[in-house]
Amino acid sequence: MNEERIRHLQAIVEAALLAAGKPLSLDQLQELFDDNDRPARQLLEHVMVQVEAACEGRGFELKKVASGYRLQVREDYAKWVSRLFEEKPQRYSRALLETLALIAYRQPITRGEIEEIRGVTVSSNIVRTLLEREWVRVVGHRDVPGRPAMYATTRQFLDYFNLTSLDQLPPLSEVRDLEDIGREIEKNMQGEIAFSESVETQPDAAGEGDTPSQDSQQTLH
Amino acid sequence: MNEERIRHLQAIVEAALLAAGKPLSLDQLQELFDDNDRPARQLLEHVMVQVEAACEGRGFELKKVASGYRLQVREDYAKWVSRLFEEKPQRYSRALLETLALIAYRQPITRGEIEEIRGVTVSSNIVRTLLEREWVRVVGHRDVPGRPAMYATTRQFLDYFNLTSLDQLPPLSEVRDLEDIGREIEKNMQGEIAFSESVETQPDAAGEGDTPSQDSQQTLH
Amino acid sequence: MMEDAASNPTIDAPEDDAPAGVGPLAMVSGKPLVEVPKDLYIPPDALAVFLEAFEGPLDLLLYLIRRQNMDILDIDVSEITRQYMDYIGAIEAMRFELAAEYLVMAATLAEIKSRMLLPRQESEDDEEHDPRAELIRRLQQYERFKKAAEDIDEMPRLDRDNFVGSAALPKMPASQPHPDVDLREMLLALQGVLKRADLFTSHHVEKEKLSTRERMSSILQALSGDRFVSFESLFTPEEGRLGVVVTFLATLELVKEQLIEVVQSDVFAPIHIRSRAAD
Repeated sequence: MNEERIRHLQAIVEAALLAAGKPLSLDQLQELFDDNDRPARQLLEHVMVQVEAACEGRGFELKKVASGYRLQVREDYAKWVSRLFEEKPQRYSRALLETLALIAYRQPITRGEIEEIRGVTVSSNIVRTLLEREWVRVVGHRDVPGRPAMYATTRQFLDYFNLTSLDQLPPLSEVRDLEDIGREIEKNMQGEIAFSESVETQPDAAGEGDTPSQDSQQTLH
Repeated sequence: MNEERIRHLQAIVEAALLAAGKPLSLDQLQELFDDNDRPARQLLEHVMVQVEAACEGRGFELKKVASGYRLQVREDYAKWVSRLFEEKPQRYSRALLETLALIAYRQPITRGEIEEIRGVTVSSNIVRTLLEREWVRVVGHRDVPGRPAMYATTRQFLDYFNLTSLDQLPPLSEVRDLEDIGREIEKNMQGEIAFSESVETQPDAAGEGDTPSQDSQQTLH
Repeated sequence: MMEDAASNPTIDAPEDDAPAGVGPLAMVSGKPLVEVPKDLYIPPDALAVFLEAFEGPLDLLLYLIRRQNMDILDIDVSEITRQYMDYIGAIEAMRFELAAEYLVMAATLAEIKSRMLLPRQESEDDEEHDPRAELIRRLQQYERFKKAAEDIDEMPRLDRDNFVGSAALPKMPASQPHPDVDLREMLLALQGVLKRADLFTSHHVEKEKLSTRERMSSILQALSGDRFVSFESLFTPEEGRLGVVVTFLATLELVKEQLIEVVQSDVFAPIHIRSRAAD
């Protein structure tokens, strides 16, 4: 593996990534070469390391995402670069992000299951938006009455968020399991029952000292 | 003009040019900055020189065009990059493969002689394709009326099939016994085999749209 | 309703459950509503906006719980229920359309509250049927994904934090892609054509070595142009005896096929050959 060959391959890879303007997999990069001139996968992996190193201190970087490698503008320069675009980057509603989060962490998941956790109906608009952005897709139907569609995230979702796999999503916060909750409640209940009994007899004194909003209640009705 | 500032500006310019994917004028580049942070035109011109230098030996270069500057994939790498945009190659027709095989085994051979053996005319397209691919070449002309070209295979033909000489092809007598020529190929060509079998019984309908020249068959050696 | 992604553009929904923190909770008639008033009085036109800021009853409950600095596991059901009912009552009084989910939650809270007032039974249902445990489970579960949605929103993403780099294309060779050919594919084609032509009966073909045909081609190539070439020059001594034989056989075959002519001006004079069809 001589240096000149590696530099040559590096330039070809850079050229291809910039020409494509989207991620290219190692397979796709190998396809650029003639049969008798095709670099081995391992060599190409070494070349990618070189490409990455050559981006050091530049305005762009090599990023590995789910569908391959791409050259992208570094986050540090987003401030200036975003001025190029008249439109502000799209903001997504909480409803959409929560739905997306549930699909990402709980896939495959049906709309009904999402609604159960969120406690509200999921609008068709949101599902359509996610499907149109190709962030989610239907991966099957649950074998229950109505055969609802099950949704999962796509490679495009991972690409969009700079991820190579779902493992890279931030971990979900811990939840104490139901048994724990039950025990805790049991304990707390004892006190509360006693307390709420006293409340019954003296409703005006209700509430804990830390909620001074008590008195203003009548202004509501 | 300190060096760090220039490197910073260089990175912003690179980021902007790559994100834009189209030419940006110096005015447009200046617009990326806040009023109190905007580099002077002259400074920006100096930065462009740095950007250009930083592309040395890379897969892309800075080009000045009418509407400004742009980063462009170097033409040296067009050969590889163009593969990204290629459509999937079609498969060669059976007529072409037969023609190629006959040129390999019976060279030097004229088109008329190939037609005699195949029993159908050979389209000019087939000959042109083989010449363009540099698998066959004209090695002379037969001294008969019309002085038809005689075709032979080339070095490139041998290279493509990993042969050092034609001797490495199985002799004709063995070709008949190539029953186990590779199950997968057999399967791939199932349709075509079925087709050529029907050709056997109905020689007049032979060939992929080639016009039959059946009468010439008996003139074979 | 609550869910519509494209909500009223003048309303900026709070991004977190502590609206008193950064930024206004909502814009009401152009004026920022910085914080839900402590006294729970909400101007009538703010009420709908206020409700729209929440992603449903679980979200509203979480907000109320957090506002009281309570732990989810330690909810003061009476207090939370009262506050929740106040909101719902106010909204109903304003005749705003209210999502059914909010009413279902109100019923659930009322049930929990009434249960807690009853003396505990010996043979209590298992915890799964304890409505309070169930509510806490749902609140916890919802909060996890609410947090996950915020995390996702924070993650660097394309078109906001990163931009895919692309460069202009140079002049591209207008090349047609070449199909791949397997040698066996070609041989199979040959087999077909041979069957058709019944070439196998031709002894002529059988005994000829392919190297001879190959050499015939190269001799013809060397004879391009209307000129005589000396017979000896066709031979390459480095090829050894075998090569000489192949060249000789190829020459004979070329003569037989009348592709070349051999000229000797005199006995023992040098032999010259040229292509018969030289042009």
